[in-house]
Amino acid sequence: MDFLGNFFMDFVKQLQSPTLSFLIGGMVIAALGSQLEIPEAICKIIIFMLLTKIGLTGGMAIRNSNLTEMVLPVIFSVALGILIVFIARYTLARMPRVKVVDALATGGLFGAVSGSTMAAALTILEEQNIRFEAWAGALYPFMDIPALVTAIVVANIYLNKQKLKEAAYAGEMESLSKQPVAAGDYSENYPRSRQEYLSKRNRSVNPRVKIWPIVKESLQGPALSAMLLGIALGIFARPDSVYKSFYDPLFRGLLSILMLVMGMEAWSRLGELRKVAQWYVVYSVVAPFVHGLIAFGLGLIAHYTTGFSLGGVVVLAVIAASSSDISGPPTLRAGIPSANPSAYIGASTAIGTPVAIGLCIPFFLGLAQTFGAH
Amino acid sequence: MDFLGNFFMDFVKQLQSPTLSFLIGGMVIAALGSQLEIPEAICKIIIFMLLTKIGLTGGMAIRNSNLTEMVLPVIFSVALGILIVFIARYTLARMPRVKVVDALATGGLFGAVSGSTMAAALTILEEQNIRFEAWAGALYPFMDIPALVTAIVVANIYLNKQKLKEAAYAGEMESLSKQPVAAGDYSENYPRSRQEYLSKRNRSVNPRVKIWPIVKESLQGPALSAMLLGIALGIFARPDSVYKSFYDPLFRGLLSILMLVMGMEAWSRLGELRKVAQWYVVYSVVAPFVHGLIAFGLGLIAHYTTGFSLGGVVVLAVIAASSSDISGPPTLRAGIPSANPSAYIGASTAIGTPVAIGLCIPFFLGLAQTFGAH
Amino acid sequence: MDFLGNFFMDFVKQLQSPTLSFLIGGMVIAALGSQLEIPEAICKIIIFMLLTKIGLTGGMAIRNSNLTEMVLPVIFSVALGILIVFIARYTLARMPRVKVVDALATGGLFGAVSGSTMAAALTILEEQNIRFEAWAGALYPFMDIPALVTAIVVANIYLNKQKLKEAAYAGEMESLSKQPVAAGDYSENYPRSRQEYLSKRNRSVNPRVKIWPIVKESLQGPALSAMLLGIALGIFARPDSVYKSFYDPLFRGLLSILMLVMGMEAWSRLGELRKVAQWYVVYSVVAPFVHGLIAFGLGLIAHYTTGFSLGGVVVLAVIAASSSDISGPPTLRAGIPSANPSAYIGASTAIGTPVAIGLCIPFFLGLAQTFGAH
Amino acid sequence: MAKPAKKLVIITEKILLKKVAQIIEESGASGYTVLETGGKGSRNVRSSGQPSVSDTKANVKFEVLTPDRDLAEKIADQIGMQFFLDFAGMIYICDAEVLYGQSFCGPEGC
Amino acid sequence: MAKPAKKLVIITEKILLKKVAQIIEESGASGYTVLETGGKGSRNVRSSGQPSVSDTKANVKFEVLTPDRDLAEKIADQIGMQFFLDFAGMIYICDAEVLYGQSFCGPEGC
Amino acid sequence: MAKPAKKLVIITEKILLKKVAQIIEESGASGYTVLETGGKGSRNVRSSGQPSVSDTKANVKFEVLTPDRDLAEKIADQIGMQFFLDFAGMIYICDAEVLYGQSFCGPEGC
Ligand SMILES: Nc1ncnc2c1ncn2[C@@H]1O[C@H](COP(=O)(O)O)[C@@H](O)[C@H]1O
Ligand SMILES: Nc1ncnc2c1ncn2[C@@H]1O[C@H](COP(=O)(O)O)[C@@H](O)[C@H]1O
Ligand SMILES: Nc1ncnc2c1ncn2[C@@H]1O[C@H](COP(=O)(O)O)[C@@H](O)[C@H]1O
Ligand code: NA
Ligand code: NA
Ligand code: NA
Repeated sequence: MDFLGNFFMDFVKQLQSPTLSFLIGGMVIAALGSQLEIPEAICKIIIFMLLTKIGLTGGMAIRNSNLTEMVLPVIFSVALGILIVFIARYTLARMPRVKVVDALATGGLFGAVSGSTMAAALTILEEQNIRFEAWAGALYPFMDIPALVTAIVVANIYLNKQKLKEAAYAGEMESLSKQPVAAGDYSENYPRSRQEYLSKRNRSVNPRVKIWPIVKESLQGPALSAMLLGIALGIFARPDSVYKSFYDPLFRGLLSILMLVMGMEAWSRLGELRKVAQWYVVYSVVAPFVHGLIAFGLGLIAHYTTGFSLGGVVVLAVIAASSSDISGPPTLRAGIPSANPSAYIGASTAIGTPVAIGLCIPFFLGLAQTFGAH
Repeated sequence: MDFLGNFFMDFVKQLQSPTLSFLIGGMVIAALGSQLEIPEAICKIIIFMLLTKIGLTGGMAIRNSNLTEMVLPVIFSVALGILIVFIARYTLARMPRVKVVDALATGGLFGAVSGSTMAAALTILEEQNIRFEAWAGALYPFMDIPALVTAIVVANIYLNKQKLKEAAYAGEMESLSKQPVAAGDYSENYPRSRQEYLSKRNRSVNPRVKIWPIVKESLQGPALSAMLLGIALGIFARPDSVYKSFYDPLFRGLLSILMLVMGMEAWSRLGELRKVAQWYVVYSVVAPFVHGLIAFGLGLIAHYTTGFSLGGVVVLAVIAASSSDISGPPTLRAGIPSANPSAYIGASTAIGTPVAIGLCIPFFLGLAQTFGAH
Repeated sequence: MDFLGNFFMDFVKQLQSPTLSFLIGGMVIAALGSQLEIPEAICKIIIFMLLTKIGLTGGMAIRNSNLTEMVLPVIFSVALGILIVFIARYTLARMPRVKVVDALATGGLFGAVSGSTMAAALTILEEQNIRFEAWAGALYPFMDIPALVTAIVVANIYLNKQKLKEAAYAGEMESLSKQPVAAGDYSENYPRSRQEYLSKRNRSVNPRVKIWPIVKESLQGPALSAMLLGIALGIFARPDSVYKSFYDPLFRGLLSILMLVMGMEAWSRLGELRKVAQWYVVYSVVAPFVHGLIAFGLGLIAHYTTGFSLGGVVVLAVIAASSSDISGPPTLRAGIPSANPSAYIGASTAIGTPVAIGLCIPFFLGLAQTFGAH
Repeated sequence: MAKPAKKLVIITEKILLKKVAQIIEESGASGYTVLETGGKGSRNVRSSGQPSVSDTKANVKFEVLTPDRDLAEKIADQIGMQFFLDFAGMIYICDAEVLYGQSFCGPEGC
Repeated sequence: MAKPAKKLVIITEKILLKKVAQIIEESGASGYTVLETGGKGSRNVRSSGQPSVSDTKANVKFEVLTPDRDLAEKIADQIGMQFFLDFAGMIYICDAEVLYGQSFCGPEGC
Repeated sequence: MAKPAKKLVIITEKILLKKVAQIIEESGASGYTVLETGGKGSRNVRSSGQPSVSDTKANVKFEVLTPDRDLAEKIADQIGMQFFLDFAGMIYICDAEVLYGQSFCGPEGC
């Protein structure tokens, strides 16, 4: 009761915080059909600066902090990234009208981490003066990459199994393919017979997925490489002056703009979701809480064993709850080409991210505070 | 004498202010053929930040200020927006070689408000430590929209009247249209007969203008929606932290860049003006002062009746004197397609804006100070 | 020994400075194949802001400083700009497999000045609290333009001399041009005979180069016109408020981003260099030191005669060591079309700039400090 | 598998982007490709007041592949009628053959 | 000096930029031109999660001039086969004549 | 109302944008459309030192519709002669039919 009470108060308060209010503002003006546009160049540089700043913070922190206390959170992050994909495999993928590969891609995206969501969480924690390890942001890649890798590997193993049946099925289709129906509903899976025929041939070539290229690609993505650059500079260089004069002071303002974009983007993507099964909506609302709670639990273990701060637990929960919106999609698109991007990007951007930022952050913050109270 | 004296001093001083000096600098380097380019993406984000900041200021002010004192200035703003269009209708439109629709579009643009001009005025008022209502910026839409709506409505009523004669005239033309002349001077109004013929048919379809779509479109424009977003967040959220750390401190610097762009743009547009009647030049120089003085008068009424601050009066005068350079043109282009954009955009951007910023701001400031002195 | 000792310490320290570490970081992530991209619009605005800031500093300094003390450094700058081109003419141009025009263009680029390198030097000097004349940055154009002009003029004189032989040679080629070989190695110089034939005709038209257009073009370039704008505003206006609130505080942070871009760019250009003679590599490594040392010597003369500060001497040495990476190339490309841009841009961007920033700045700083010690 | 087709090209002011796109979609064409372009013509007006950075962005160019000439002309007429009295613009067609394009059907059907 | 040639046009998702470019380079074509475009088709998916500002940037369009139809079709087939089951895309060819292009050889050789 | 025409396409380095535009204007063509493109060819140099973000912007592509082949070739020759020894570039023509284009006149006059 007392919990619910101050939790609700907190919740409303946080919706008023710059971060969340700009997110909501973005959704509202998009819904009202505003022509406002934040140029892509600006979005890119904002993402660069946010992640570089997070990296710098982490790096400078790592420089003077014993790494042993990072061990457990890192292990948990990796475990979570992998676990979340399998959760999707055995829940979402089982639902009617949900293709397995689409479900796996969605799981990968929700296992991966959203830089903007994490940035929002860190900012709100600061605003609330809740202590957390400065290196917490550095957990990002340890959850992000395993999730994407797992999703792509599992999906391709599954697809290779499907090959035979499909090929056979394609055979039947071929005879029909002259008829209009071929251009109809199925056409995405079974286009013009000659293309189909040849494609099958050249598809059955690549038998097994290699993991390293996927890892490499994610590490090379704009978001992660900005963050890793920041970490490296934080550890090996003395970026303090620019950090204090530039990256740190501008952080919140730039984040507010990005939140606005995320809100507008979320709304504009809602349309795409309509095209896919309703279950994606259910998943996108429930999954962030489930993932976050598991992470919160694991975080508490680290809290009581290795003294992982409660603020850190919140960060862990939020990055688990978050779903990648910028770096993940291209990786998955390339890794699981046959998965339908409208499904997984729609689910993540249109619902996953708003839920993670707007509901999960306040929720896990409230949770942590009640734990802190005891 | 004393007035003229310190007025002239002020004037020179203000030309040296960052805001105005960057405007002049922009015109000069453009005149010298500089290849300097401020990327469009940067212009867009600057406009977004300036108007969001103005909105935030207004919103936070409105939160704790009794709205009754806003009533009179708001009413005057609406009245001015409408009045200015009719002034153009009965002055500029009467001049030789000036098409009525072009004159109305120009009136609409000069009745509408320039975000950059207003930002410049607010900045200079602050620099001079002259008090003004923080919500003054919120008067923008109340003058902007009525002006655009009036211009579009009046123009279309006028055009519908013209239909019959025109159609007849087109009939005559048709026979000539095979001859070279048809491709010549008149071609903009009377192109190839078939197109002409069919177009007339499909033109005479839309009989009466609807007002709401126009209002909606202006509200959805990038400039206004940024400002309204700011107001909303200022009222309902707690954006103070980002306001203090981001939007407010960067305001002047960003404005200086925008002023540079405005100056360069003004110069580059001068060419377009040459193509149209000289009267547009006369109008663009005189109108800002006329509109500003009327607004100043009305402002004084509010000053003596409801205690509208003298600084507020200056703001009212300046937004009346300003002519829309970013949000207005597309609205008018869509609302009065047959009006010649070279005429109204040229008049507003090439002369109206520099005059409003470079001459009207210092002028009305000086005026207010002399009033304040008594 | 003592010199070497603290010099080495300084050197390592400076590699850790934000400026240099971001440069190195950029090269590293580019080498690791990062997909990170800093949008072009951002690069442009950064360059604008850096050079405007340097200009403002210079302008405000010039306002209250006797110009006589600028005379000697200015003269030296002009002399250096011209000298450096002739050094290239009599060293690089003599090397095997190096075309004379390419060598001259390269000399012009290394004689010209890199805004980013200069900005880096100024920042590091400030970080080290080493005094230097605030107008030092204003030396830029006095070295930049003479270098470009000299290179273009000398190259064209040389080309006009070559005309006759070439034309004759082209004659022989014509007969061969039907054979495959014509499409081979020589094709860049001698394409399809008809084009060749006609081109020769229309080439032999322009007999002598005009200097003013070149000067004008460089002055109108984005970098220089931003800087000159800043100087003008610094002298004639009162930009102090925006300078303090915007251009100055953001300077270092923006520079760090630009350094990152320079590093990435340097790496991506290395490939182009492989296509050209090895001697460009040798030149790009040695020349910056040679040019810098000559400038340092001249600077010392000014130091002991007219009291030019040691910090100023470093600035002079660094701008001499620097090679233009943004404004120079287009000017040269237009002025010496037949020179191979892969050669001179590759040499400058891929090696010249990193060497100038990463090695020469620390080197000349150390040198100045040892002189200061005595 | 090549299918003869007509390539309809529409160049006009950026401000008409959405309206032209809508006309094409409603016309029954299977899709379109749109590019930002600049250009110069008899009128070449810049209809936006946006500080214009590079004029290589003032126009848009639509490319629509249609199975037959009739559809192309239908679209062209609609757009030409509705806009080209007041807006800068140009429309032309070329011949083309579609090799791949799952949404595309040539005259002899899919 | 005009050399008859085929102009091959490939429109597909931006994400395939590098892969398509590589196929063209390896095919032996003398070069290519690539543009950022937007578009709408049967699938038109936006495969990047990048906050999409203007949808006039979601696709890329390659233009490859080839001396003969065979090379064009070879490239088209390779790309169509490999990608167009899973990615949005379209390929068509037109006739063209090359006037200048030092890297270019028409059927009758340089 | 369709008017047969030639579509002249010129692809070259961005740095020549203004010079090529001028040649076209002086040639008497009724207008042109220009796009930013990237590309790869035998030389493909990046002639600007500008930190190059996406190489899809290094070139420009002009499209000029001319009433007859002569004008097209005249423009092509002028540009080819003047620039293509030293600058990357390619020129080709296609057939086209202009449906609308108020500034445009086909061979049989307006
Ligand atoms: N002859 C032409 N060739 C290519 N594009 C043209 C031509 N004439 C006009 N255009 C394009 O069509 C647009 C509108 O032309 P206009 O309506 O004549 O102003 C111009 O901005 C150009 O992009
Ligand atoms: N009929 C068409 N005309 C021109 N472009 C098309 C057409 N159909 C598809 N496209 C282009 O090809 C891309 C992929 O088409 P699709 O695979 O049908 O989604 C679209 O985004 C368009 O850019
Ligand atoms: N075969 C080709 N197909 C299409 N575009 C080409 C071709 N060859 C060259 N280009 C374009 O022409 C430009 C200059 O070519 P080049 O002069 O060979 O370097 C390249 O950057 C491409 O944009
Ligand atoms: Na996650
Ligand atoms: Na006004
Ligand atoms: Na130099």
